Amino acid sequence: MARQLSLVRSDRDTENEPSGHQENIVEGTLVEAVNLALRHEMSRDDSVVILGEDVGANGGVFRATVDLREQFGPLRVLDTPLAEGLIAGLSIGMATQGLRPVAEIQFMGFIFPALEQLVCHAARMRNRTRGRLSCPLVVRVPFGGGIHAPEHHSESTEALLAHIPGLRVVVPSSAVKAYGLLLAAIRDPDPVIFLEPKRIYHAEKQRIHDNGQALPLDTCFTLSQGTDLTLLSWGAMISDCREVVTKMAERDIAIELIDVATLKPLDMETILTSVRKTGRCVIVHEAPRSGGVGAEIAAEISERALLDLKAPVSRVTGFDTIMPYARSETVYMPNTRDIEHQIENTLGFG
Amino acid sequence: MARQLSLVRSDRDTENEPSGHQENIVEGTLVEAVNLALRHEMSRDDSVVILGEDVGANGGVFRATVDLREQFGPLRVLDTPLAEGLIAGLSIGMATQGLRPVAEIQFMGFIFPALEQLVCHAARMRNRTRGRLSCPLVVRVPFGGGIHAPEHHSESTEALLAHIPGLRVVVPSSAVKAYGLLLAAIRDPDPVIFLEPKRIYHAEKQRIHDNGQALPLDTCFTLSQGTDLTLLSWGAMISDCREVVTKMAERDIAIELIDVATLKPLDMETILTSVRKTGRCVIVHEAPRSGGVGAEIAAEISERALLDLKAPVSRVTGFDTIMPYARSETVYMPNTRDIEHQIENTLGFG
Amino acid sequence: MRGRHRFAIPFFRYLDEEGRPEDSLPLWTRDHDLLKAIYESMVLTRTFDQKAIALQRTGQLGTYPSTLGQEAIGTCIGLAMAAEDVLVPYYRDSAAQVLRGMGWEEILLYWGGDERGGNANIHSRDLPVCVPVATQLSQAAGVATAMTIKGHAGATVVTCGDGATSKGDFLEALNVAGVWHLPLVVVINNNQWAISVPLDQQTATASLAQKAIAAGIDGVQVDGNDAIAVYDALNNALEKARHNAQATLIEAVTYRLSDHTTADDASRYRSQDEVRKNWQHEPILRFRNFLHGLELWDVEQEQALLQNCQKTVDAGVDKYLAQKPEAPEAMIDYLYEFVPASLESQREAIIAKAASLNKNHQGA
Amino acid sequence: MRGRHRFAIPFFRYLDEEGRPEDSLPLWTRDHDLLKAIYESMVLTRTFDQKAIALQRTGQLGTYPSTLGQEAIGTCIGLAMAAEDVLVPYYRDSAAQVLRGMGWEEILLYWGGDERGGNANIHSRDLPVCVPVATQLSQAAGVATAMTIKGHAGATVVTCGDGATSKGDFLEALNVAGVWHLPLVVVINNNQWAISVPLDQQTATASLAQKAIAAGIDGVQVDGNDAIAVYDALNNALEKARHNAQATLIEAVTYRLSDHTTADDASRYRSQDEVRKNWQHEPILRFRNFLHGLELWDVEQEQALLQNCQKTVDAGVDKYLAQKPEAPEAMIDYLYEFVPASLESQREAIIAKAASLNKNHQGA
Ligand SMILES: Cc1ncc(C[n+]2csc(CCOP(=O)(O)OP(=O)(O)O)c2C)c(N)n1
Ligand SMILES: Cc1ncc(C[n+]2csc(CCOP(=O)(O)OP(=O)(O)O)c2C)c(N)n1
Ligand SMILES: [Mg+2]
Ligand SMILES: [Mg+2]
Repeated sequence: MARQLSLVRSDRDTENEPSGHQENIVEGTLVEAVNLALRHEMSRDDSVVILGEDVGANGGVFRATVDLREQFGPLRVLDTPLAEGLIAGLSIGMATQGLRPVAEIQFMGFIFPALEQLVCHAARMRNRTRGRLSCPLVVRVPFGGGIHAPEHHSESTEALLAHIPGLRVVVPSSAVKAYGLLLAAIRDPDPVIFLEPKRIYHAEKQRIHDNGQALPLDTCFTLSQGTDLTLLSWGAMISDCREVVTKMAERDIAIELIDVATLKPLDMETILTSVRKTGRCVIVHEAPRSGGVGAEIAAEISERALLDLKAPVSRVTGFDTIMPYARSETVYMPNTRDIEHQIENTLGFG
Repeated sequence: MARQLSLVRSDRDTENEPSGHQENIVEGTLVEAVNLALRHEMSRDDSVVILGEDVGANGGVFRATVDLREQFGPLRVLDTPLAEGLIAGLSIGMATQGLRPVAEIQFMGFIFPALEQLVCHAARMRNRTRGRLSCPLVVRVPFGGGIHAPEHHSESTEALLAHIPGLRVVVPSSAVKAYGLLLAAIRDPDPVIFLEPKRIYHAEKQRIHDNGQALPLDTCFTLSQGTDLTLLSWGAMISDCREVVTKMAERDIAIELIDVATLKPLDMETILTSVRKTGRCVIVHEAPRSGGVGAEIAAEISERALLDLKAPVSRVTGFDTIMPYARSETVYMPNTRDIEHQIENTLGFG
Repeated sequence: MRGRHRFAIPFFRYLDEEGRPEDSLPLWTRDHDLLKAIYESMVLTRTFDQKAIALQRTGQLGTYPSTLGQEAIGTCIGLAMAAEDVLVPYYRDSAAQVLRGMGWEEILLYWGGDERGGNANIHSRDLPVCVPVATQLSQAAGVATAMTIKGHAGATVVTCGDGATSKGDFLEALNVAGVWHLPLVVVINNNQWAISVPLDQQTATASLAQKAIAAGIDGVQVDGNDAIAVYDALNNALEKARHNAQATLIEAVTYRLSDHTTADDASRYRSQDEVRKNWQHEPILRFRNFLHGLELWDVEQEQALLQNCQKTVDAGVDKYLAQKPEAPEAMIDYLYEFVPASLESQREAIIAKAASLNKNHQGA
Repeated sequence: MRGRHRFAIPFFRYLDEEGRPEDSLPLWTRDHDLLKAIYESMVLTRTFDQKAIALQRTGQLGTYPSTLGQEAIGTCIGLAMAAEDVLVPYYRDSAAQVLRGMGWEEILLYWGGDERGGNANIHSRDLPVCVPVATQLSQAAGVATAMTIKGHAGATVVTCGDGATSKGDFLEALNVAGVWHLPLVVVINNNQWAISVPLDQQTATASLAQKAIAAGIDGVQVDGNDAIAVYDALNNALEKARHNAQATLIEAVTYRLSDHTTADDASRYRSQDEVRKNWQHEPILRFRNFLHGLELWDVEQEQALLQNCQKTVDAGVDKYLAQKPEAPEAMIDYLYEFVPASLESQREAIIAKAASLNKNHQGA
């Protein structure tokens, strides 16, 4: 690697760009939105650097980083040796020196070697140095099941990360969200784990305004208003939830669908406001039930809004077992019928 | 390492020993109970092998394995090179070949390099081979704060492990429990993470019957009966809870104190039976609040016993921040006043 | 005071590209049945590989990692190992797994998304395929440690790719094998690529075998497309493991003629030219030429072999396709030895859900 | 065809045990001020070390890892590095940290259980002390990568112990430094022990420097008790890093004359005899003899130095002990750049709890 690139630091403090900039409207899928956001931010900010396995010539095994090396050169898009712990450690080292590394972990099942670095260092550098150094890094991780992938390629272990103080855990649920939230994640001054729901990587094209406008972190998005029940989810399951909401609407059941979006720290205020209104809540996630992020949300609702509850907060989740191989994964994965069924139960309670 | 030991496999299927065996009664602390249990099981079963950093000549940095190498020789007590991932991988390899490795991870803050092996392999070997191979291993991990140790030496991240299907997570709360539960953990045919509350390693001597009687796993222990409130905890916090229960008893408040003991899988039946009776529940743990094991318990109670609740299930926990260094750890750690205070709130609710 | 620690890593090749011996051959090559077995297994492996890819392309198999061009490695491992040895494979070792007792249908089950693929060979303690790169290495060290502790006579063989040598587990395992004198043989399938990352972006070393120096164990590099060199290195390493309790790292230099897996498209990142060139070094033709040279092989034998291989593979495929789905509750039943009380209700929910999915499916 | 890859790892020592040059000295040793600075810093480091242990024994400091006998390493690192270089230290590098701008009181704060110990040297981008063994290595590779990307002229120096070389991160970092030609210098403090585990139970290698061969980078072993050899190796490695973008692994062979930390009792696992013997090789006396030989040092200078060191250390201790406790909400305030809304109430709870603990404490 020759020494050639001089870092021109652009003004990152302005969260969004000055008006008057050029805006492209792109019809794109979620994975294309990721690529657009990366491209946008790399153009805007020289300190943004991509690293990971196969992110270069191959453009990522899901093509999220496609053509970025061509555009920004080999010093901004680094194919690392095969070692996730190294990828995380490199990112931390780079981040402490003023870069904004965006690392890719190829699949969530392979994030474990990176955990020591993420938990013991990325999450702690600011605190440990009382603000002298920080770790403004992003770790992008495709996650979740439903694509009939081999063993270890379908996991949803967001709860492990969401338990760690000092991390942010963000999950987009659509192409537009992916674009805006990834920009926000890169600009965030602290470490962000950005979990990409690969089941919907190619699901649907959306009109993406490629204008550098970030979406807010630490905030839930209310996707539909309703008074009968609050439905909470994130990532790919949002699609299934939408389907159910539509179906229920036909039966005159008004569901407030909330995309939690940031799992750490949790925006409990939005959630509580909704549940206080509806009195009923169902939480949906792919991850195993026990100790999933749903548990934290349910516990908080039950503690802080008990008297508003007309029915128990319940969870539609994966089973407490190992993600099965492809042939059985549909049994494992929560589906629209599971969600509908639980909503009916909750509505019928008491 | 010379090849010398021939493995005599003893009958492990009998959970406990035939009567008529010798029983020593030992006054011992929790860490001494760990040592006793290891010694007992190593005498009984040649396939039990200890490995870890400094477990040999040094007898462990907390002296849990003291004198075991002298008694059982260097092939049964292995000082490993410094690599927690290796320790876990070695244990898995050994376990698949019919040994019963008992590994030590020196502090819970250093368990992260072992997670890939534990989550992706130890927890899955039986399932992946449909029972052909299994991983009857134990990973002993001192955990928790309150001993004024340096950075990374005071963590409580049991929630990360308790989310993983295929693992058992067991936490003793006293010397007697440590002896019986460790025997059970070693005899268990599946991987067990055995978390030792180091704050009470030397707290109190108990009469330990060194008779090879294991205590049951997957079961809560009810430490005191009561009708006013259910207090749930595990590990070192049980001592603080006991103190509070005694104090409350003087005020004629009858608290049912339950030592959860096995965090994965959870014995919700015992917990629900108690909460259905008392209608009130407080959960205590040192780990950060968000996504701690308390969340799962609270969520389950609220879902399955909502109508029995007279007050919200609440949690007394560590804050959602990084375990502070020694000077501030007492502020971080839940204490008897915090517990008392929350019990009073819960009793006064509504 | 100045000093110098000196190290060397030998390289071996016995057959040149045309399959002509370019050195005096090891004694064991006088066993002509063994030579033929090596050849037959390589051809069978390739026959299977082509079939597996076809199954994947037609939606009858999941993502599958081809062994094209790397047949010498799995074959020689499978033939060199003894029954009491233990194999700790990665995902390009089906040749070795089958030689040690698995059926091709079980290889297919695994890549077809069925856990029963890991249950095969029920009497062995071989480990199943390992997907998380390099994690198998420390497990293999554990297997070898168990052998040492038990005073067992066997050796442990573990495999990995070139990319895997960058992951810490690799060095950790080698290092403990050195300190503990473990009966361990580590075989690197250096196929030059880790998905899209070429070897020179993976490491700056002149060889992968030299990584043994960091662990104080022996390292040896062989032409991985020369089955004689591969088998010989394994043989020697197994001897050393069994009798001297010494570990060896073997780097077998070969080339991945296929995509990384069926989910990959290698044309995105490497030239067809490079692939074409490497077809000239592939192990099967070279070995056939060698057998021809020894007059051990002729066209009829070749045709008979190809037919046999096709039959064997077809039989495996038939068994695979005929396999009834596993009961859905298996996903709970094998989690622990006994189903914990707390999972009983989930187990029932799984059965019910599977039944309703089936009904829906049949309805649709 | 047979071949051989050959490798060599050099070893250097300039001063014999009596401090007599046994080889022609590097040119830079003509800088007598530098020689004296090396000596003075080593003595100051030892003075501090004794004081820190005394503070721990009297309950005024937490667990503390002594640098006794290993003073040459931290000292030479601190003196050889330039301001624009970045240091990524482990927990036995206080000498280097102080030479690069930290106060002794900040070293004490860290080991006294106060996070402000990591805030010192506010204008540098040196990393704070790293406790999880070997994790600093890949971070240092990241720092060096940042230098490369930015076209920055500096080098990165990272340190670790002998035990750390067994942990995968160590090889991962070395390996990437080789592939990416990173301006990185890795220094191993080989003090022969990792808590109770002696070097020969840690690895079977003849040296630790040879682990560089597994990464295709240069490795060099030096007598770590000979400050001339240590400084020279650093100097050369820093040059190479800055000008050729090449990484070097330096193994400094020394001995941990103390317990592992104040929480350890080394008499449980090693003989007093071994320790006694190693006192004969320790770096300070040897270097004083060397300076005596050059007639650069006399008894008065020694006495003045000791007094100065004592004063410096006492001043640091005074500042440390005078430091007011940090506000308790700092544990929330530095978690993220801004306190998330969801943590506001916990922040208030922390303030309230600390106040009530204080009251109780004062009441008691
Ligand atoms: C820990 C981990 N990270 C990433 C992956 C995804 N992955 C699967 S194979 C592979 C490349 C492996 O290359 P190599 O070791 O050379 O083996 P080959 O496939 O070439 O035989 C990668 C990155 C994985 N399986 N495990
Ligand atoms: C990952 C990790 N595992 C275990 C420990 C506990 N521990 C602290 S220092 C140490 C030994 C380190 O030995 P070495 O690398 O030789 O450095 P030294 O202390 O001798 O300078 C251990 C095991 C740790 N800090 N980090
Ligand atoms: Mg490869
Ligand atoms: Mg050491």
